[in-house]
Amino acid sequence: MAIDLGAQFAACWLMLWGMSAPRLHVPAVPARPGESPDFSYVRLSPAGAVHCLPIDAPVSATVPLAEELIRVLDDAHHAVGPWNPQLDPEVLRRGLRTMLQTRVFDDRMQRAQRQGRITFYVRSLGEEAVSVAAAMALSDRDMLFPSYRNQGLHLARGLTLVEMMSQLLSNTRDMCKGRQLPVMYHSTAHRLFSISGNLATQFPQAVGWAMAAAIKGESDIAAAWIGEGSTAAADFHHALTFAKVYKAPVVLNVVNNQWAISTFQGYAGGEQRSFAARGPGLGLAGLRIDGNDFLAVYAATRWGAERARQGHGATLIEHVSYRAGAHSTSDDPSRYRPRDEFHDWPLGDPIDRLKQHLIAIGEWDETRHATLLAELEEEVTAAWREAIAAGSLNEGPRLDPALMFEDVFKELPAHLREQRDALLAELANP
Amino acid sequence: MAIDLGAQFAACWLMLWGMSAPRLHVPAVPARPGESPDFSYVRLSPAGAVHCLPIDAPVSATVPLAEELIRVLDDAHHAVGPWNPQLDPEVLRRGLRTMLQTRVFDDRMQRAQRQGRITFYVRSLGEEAVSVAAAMALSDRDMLFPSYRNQGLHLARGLTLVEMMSQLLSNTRDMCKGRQLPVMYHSTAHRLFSISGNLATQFPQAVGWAMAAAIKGESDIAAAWIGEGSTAAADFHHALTFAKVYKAPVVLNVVNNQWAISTFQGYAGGEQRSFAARGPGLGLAGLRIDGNDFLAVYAATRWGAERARQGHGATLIEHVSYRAGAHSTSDDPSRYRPRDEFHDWPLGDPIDRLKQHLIAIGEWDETRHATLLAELEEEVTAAWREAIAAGSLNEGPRLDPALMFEDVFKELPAHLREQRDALLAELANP
Amino acid sequence: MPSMNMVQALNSAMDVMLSRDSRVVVLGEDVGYFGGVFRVTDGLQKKHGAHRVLDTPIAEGGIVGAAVGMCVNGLRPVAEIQFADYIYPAYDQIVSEVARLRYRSAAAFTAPLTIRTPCGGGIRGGQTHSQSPEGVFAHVSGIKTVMPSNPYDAKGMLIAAIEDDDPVIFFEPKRVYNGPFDGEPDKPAQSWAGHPLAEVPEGYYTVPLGQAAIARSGEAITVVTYGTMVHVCAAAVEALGLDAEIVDIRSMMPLDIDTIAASVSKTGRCLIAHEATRFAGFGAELSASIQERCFWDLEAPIMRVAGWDTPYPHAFEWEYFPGKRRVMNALKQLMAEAT
Amino acid sequence: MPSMNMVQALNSAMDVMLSRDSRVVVLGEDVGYFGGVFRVTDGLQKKHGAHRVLDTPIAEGGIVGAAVGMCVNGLRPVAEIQFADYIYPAYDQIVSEVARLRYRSAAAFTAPLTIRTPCGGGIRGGQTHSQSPEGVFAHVSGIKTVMPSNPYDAKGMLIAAIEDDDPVIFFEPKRVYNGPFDGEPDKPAQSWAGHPLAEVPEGYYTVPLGQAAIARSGEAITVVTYGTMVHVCAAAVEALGLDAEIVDIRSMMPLDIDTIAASVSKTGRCLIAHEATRFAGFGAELSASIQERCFWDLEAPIMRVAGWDTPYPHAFEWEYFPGKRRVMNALKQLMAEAT
Ligand SMILES: Cc1ncc(C[n+]2csc(CCOP(=O)(O)OP(=O)(O)O)c2C)c(N)n1
Ligand SMILES: Cc1ncc(C[n+]2csc(CCOP(=O)(O)OP(=O)(O)O)c2C)c(N)n1
Ligand SMILES: [Mg+2]
Ligand SMILES: [Mg+2]
Repeated sequence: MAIDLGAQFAACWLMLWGMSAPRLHVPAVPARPGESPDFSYVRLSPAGAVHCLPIDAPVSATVPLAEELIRVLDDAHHAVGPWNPQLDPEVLRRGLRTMLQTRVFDDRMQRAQRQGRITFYVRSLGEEAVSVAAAMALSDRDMLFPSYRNQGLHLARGLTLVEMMSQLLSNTRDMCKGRQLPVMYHSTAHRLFSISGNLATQFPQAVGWAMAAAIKGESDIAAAWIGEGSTAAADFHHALTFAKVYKAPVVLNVVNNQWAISTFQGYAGGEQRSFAARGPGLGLAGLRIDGNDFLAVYAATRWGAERARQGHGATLIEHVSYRAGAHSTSDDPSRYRPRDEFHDWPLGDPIDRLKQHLIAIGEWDETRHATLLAELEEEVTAAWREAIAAGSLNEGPRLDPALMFEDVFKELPAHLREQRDALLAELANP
Repeated sequence: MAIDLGAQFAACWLMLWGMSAPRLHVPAVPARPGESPDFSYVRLSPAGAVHCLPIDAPVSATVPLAEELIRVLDDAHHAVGPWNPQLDPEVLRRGLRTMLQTRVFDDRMQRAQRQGRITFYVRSLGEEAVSVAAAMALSDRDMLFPSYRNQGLHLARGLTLVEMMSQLLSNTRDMCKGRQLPVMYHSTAHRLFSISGNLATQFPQAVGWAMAAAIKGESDIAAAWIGEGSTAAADFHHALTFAKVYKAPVVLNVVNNQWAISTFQGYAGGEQRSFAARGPGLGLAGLRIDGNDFLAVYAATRWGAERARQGHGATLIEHVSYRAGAHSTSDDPSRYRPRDEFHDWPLGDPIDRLKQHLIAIGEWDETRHATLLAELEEEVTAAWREAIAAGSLNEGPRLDPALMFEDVFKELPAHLREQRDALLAELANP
Repeated sequence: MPSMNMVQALNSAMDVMLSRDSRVVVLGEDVGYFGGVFRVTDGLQKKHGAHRVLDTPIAEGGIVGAAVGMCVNGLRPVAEIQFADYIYPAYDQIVSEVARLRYRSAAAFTAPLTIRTPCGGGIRGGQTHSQSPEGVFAHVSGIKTVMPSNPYDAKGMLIAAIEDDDPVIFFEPKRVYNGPFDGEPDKPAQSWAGHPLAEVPEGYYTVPLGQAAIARSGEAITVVTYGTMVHVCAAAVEALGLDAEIVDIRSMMPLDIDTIAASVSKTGRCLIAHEATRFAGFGAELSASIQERCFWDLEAPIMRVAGWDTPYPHAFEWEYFPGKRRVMNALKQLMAEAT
Repeated sequence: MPSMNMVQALNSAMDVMLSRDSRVVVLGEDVGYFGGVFRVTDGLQKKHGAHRVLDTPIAEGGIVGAAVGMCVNGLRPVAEIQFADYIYPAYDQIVSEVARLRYRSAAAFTAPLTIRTPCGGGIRGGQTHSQSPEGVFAHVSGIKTVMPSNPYDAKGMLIAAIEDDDPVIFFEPKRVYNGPFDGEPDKPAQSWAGHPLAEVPEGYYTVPLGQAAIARSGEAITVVTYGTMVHVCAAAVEALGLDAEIVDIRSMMPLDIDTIAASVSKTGRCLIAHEATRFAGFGAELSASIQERCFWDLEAPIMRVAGWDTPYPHAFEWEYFPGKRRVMNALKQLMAEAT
């Protein structure tokens, strides 16, 4: 459905401008609340249909790969075609576990927010493969620059639930010392960069990190993630340009989950054009992949990582996925899209697809799945108990407010010492 | 020649980082001072070889047009192939005249700068076709957003030499009232937007202008120009994104004159990749054309303009050209590139090529050319005499310094009235 | 007269102008179909059409750049930046283009653009949803910078901004969108209902830019402030039972220094209060200008209460925010200064 | 000791640091093969290699964004912005990232980055090659903002900035690159040769950031200034034969308010001078802070001499520039104020 309400003011307009009706193109949005979901706009390729290229293929050869859709898991839950990464079942089970852990964690934190225990939360529902498979395909020494919807990276890298929950609670164990909104994790030990509230800023930073690795002659690479809406930002362009010019060893990921808050991906330029095509447009390899297919994400990430590591430059990967939940706990998507669209999403649920694949190859069953789920729920409950014991904004122990003045600079300058003392005096005599 | 001086510090580096040698890719620069010019990197197509498409062709169909090089004039000076705009000789002679006028004007102003009569100047030597043919191919109602190297647009649109010189002189007839550096012209009457010293800012502005035309239902389009170096700027990306999303009626021109001050086009991402390819990458039509071929520039501009006017969206045109002179009067290119490279430039001199074409079709000769040149020189001399009579920064009448406080806001606010009065008092009692 | 909160008043201002003037367009992230993350543009696209109320890509620099081009083609865009914390990607277009266009072209081209953006803290938004960057705009020659503190001013000033032939950065203190805030977070949230400044005419009216308002008259001391802090300062003054005059400057540029200076000359004492960080913030200009004009009348040094010079920390919202207690302490200190 | 102008001194600082510390890299537009449009990086790429002295695309935001990533990977980038007038496209990366990284990550990640950029007028550069935007950086918590006024300080402060673990915006007053400037454009250009502050050690030394310098001692009045204006003010003071103390603040953040306030308390009078536009400029912070500390010692209002609140106009360079005459008039006026 194209929005065209222009007719309502055409008359007064004409008086002023004396011309024909408005002809500004307004990107179409396929379905609004009350309408039936319509995903006919999503260009699909059959699983296994897209060819693979050597990792040193010239950029121009990747043009078709940036248009088609690389998929490995077919409708019968088998892994097919040249992009099949041929993973060990043990690896697949680990992937399944981490994706499921992400979802259980997300659900629980969403509830904690509703209960007023944390101020804000962002789920990654339906997008778990994008993060978990990528983290597993990369080396642990590779540096990751996540967005706020990549908690699967953190869990896959081994950040503990308690660490993450403590950040969400801004409590006494918060790695950010209470300074960041929930979900803005980081970890030097796990090589996870600090998440910014400002969209896309991490993209050129990842490229700079990769340039430094190349300058130093180290073989580590960088990887970064942003949403499709954020590709409109200046920093997206800076990142691609610098990555191209210096052949920086970096994998740049665009998670096209179709929505940017209330704004459909057509408003970021996705109408009849893939986001991956911007890679070859600017001189990077481009891959458009099924982001809900654990195996496709793994394979594409591996391909981009090896290409980067061996000096053939950067790759832009578009992960076609769907934001199954609200944008954040501050959002209500039923205002701008049909309810339950996710059921009709043609690429399905990434967790379910990997689970069915494991079952299909005889490496998993419903009982084991139920046991795993119960175990993860227990784990999350236990972690929450531990985290909340370290306080929250409402109860329990609290961080020292004097911490507010630290880390503005390496050393506390005189004016901040004065301000800290003034605050302490104020708190002492309320 | 790739610059690789990294070896000099590899030893100390290794001590610190314990890894292999630096492997950052540094774009190759084909020839440096003292070396022979080498233009083998420029991908050429024979004149007439590239096919033409209907103006409503889908963006993806333009991918090859953004890679090949659209040319009309062949080595024997004949106009060939599907892009031949079939222009009347009268039109061609007008184009030749305006290009030559631009060059004579440029030469004279360059000398005026050397003599200290103006503070700064930027020539367009060797790039005259890019501006003059485009202005002629567009409608006079179309709005132009030039860079500082598009004086051919102004001359083709009919700005007088005296108006332009008065701007250069910051004199009492200066359209900018002394507020802008030389070359930052504008004209509402001729629909030429005010030139900015900040690179690329006019690109999204042109798109916004075009969006407004579409909103109003008017058929005018916008056109904008930037250098290839400026494509790295955020505003380039904003412009392309907005143009794509709203199918804005605009023609976006990148003048790839190979250099951005001392920086070779490879540092803007031009290595083995056209700038035009960014159009289809982002969802706009893309054309890569011979910018020194008046007929190719005319035809491509016409194509893009009609596509825009008829509602099929924006086109990105890369004009392959060569900056034959210094960046500006503040620059000395012999420090970073071989002297006289222009002689070897494979696409020649745009003025000479159009002249030879006119001669080849029997519509021009050397005598008429010499007469024209003499006439233009006289015209410039006369205009200079008139302009200088209106003053300059060093002699003759001067603008009232109180003008400095006007047009900051529409009305002079109290604090600026005070400051103006303070200045006038200071000037009255030195 | 209907009672409106600030969100409704701002919405009404745009609705009135979209109806009156076909040159007016509204654009920004999520402002169209959805009606804006704070609902300020709710219903406008439905009523005025998707060609006049535009959802945009997420590129603040692109929004402002395109809006400049729209101005050049005769429109009057009202651009929303979703949070003031996200205005920086547009800083170059604002400083180098919006602010300079009239000057550099000797008025041949102008940018009568309004940039609306919610600012300020107090909503647990953390460091990227709480900033008050008015100071880095007020310093730039060629743009007007304003911030209303109540629904009546919000609507009247927004209409004035849209009609203004100069570009205006229009800051909206989001903490008072739905009700005044006295700086005491533990008390129940107030609503605008019943507040005299929430009586907002339905139709067209303007509140001129560049004029300060005397939010409260008094003789003992002058409090110079704006935005949310107008309410916080009023609460502090009441709590102390002080005969203070509160000047709501409303507009940073042009600054109504005459009204401010007259008040300070009368009272002899001055407290400046804002949410923005203190160092080189707008309060510094207020202090410097007041001192230049009122030096011989001052009975005590001019003091500033402001945000601490740190980013806005999520966990310490109320230790950070210059709340009622902090303003009261400063007022007490200032009243105690010998003369 | 060799005599160096400011360009040579800055070049030497980078050369010393590139040699001493393999983490240091230099990047920017035209800084590599060409050596920079002001020649400040001349010869550095030839000596230290194209992997450590990088020519970049023309994207100031990209330069700073990439430099942040380099910091995170252990390097110490020195980024050049070709003119301060072109720093705005990088404003978001500077304000939202460079300034915030240490804070938001509780020091897990930091950005020990130096951003060098030539600023100020007096070279007929018009409005896009003459600006002094230090004020819009000084207001931002988390970055240091400095400006040397002579070759000795330039080298020592640049080395200190590169070694500093905090990000530093390093403004270079380009009018004094090649020689001091007394604010009288019609007199022949001066050179640094023979000037005591042009005696610059070849090797490593630092001038600490955050410390003001007493450029001239005196008792009658304090002139607080920085950059090119240090020289203009000195010339004005000499011309009037005034016993003035000139404080070259050198660093806006951290600000050495103790040195400044001690001087003003001693003299009782204060003139603030800078090239940047006056309204909400850094002079406002100086005035406000000085007034807060020295109120009871002040014998006259603090005055400001600054750039007019307009863009920098090409044709009126010397009517715009706060030159010797303007400073002299202000000094005379201030000395004439009754006590
Ligand atoms: C510079 C900037 N502008 C605007 C915002 C507000 N904002 C937060 S998330 C968001 C939508 C992002 O959508 P997308 O990039 O598609 O990521 P997704 O949420 O879908 O994962 C917006 C507009 C912001 N955080 N930063
Ligand atoms: C934002 C910004 N950054 C840097 C500059 C300085 N500068 C002026 S021209 C120029 C080179 C531009 O090269 P290109 O875009 O290729 O245009 P050309 O000069 O070749 O026509 C640079 C870096 C500027 N004017 N604006
Ligand atoms: Mg999205
Ligand atoms: Mg160029």
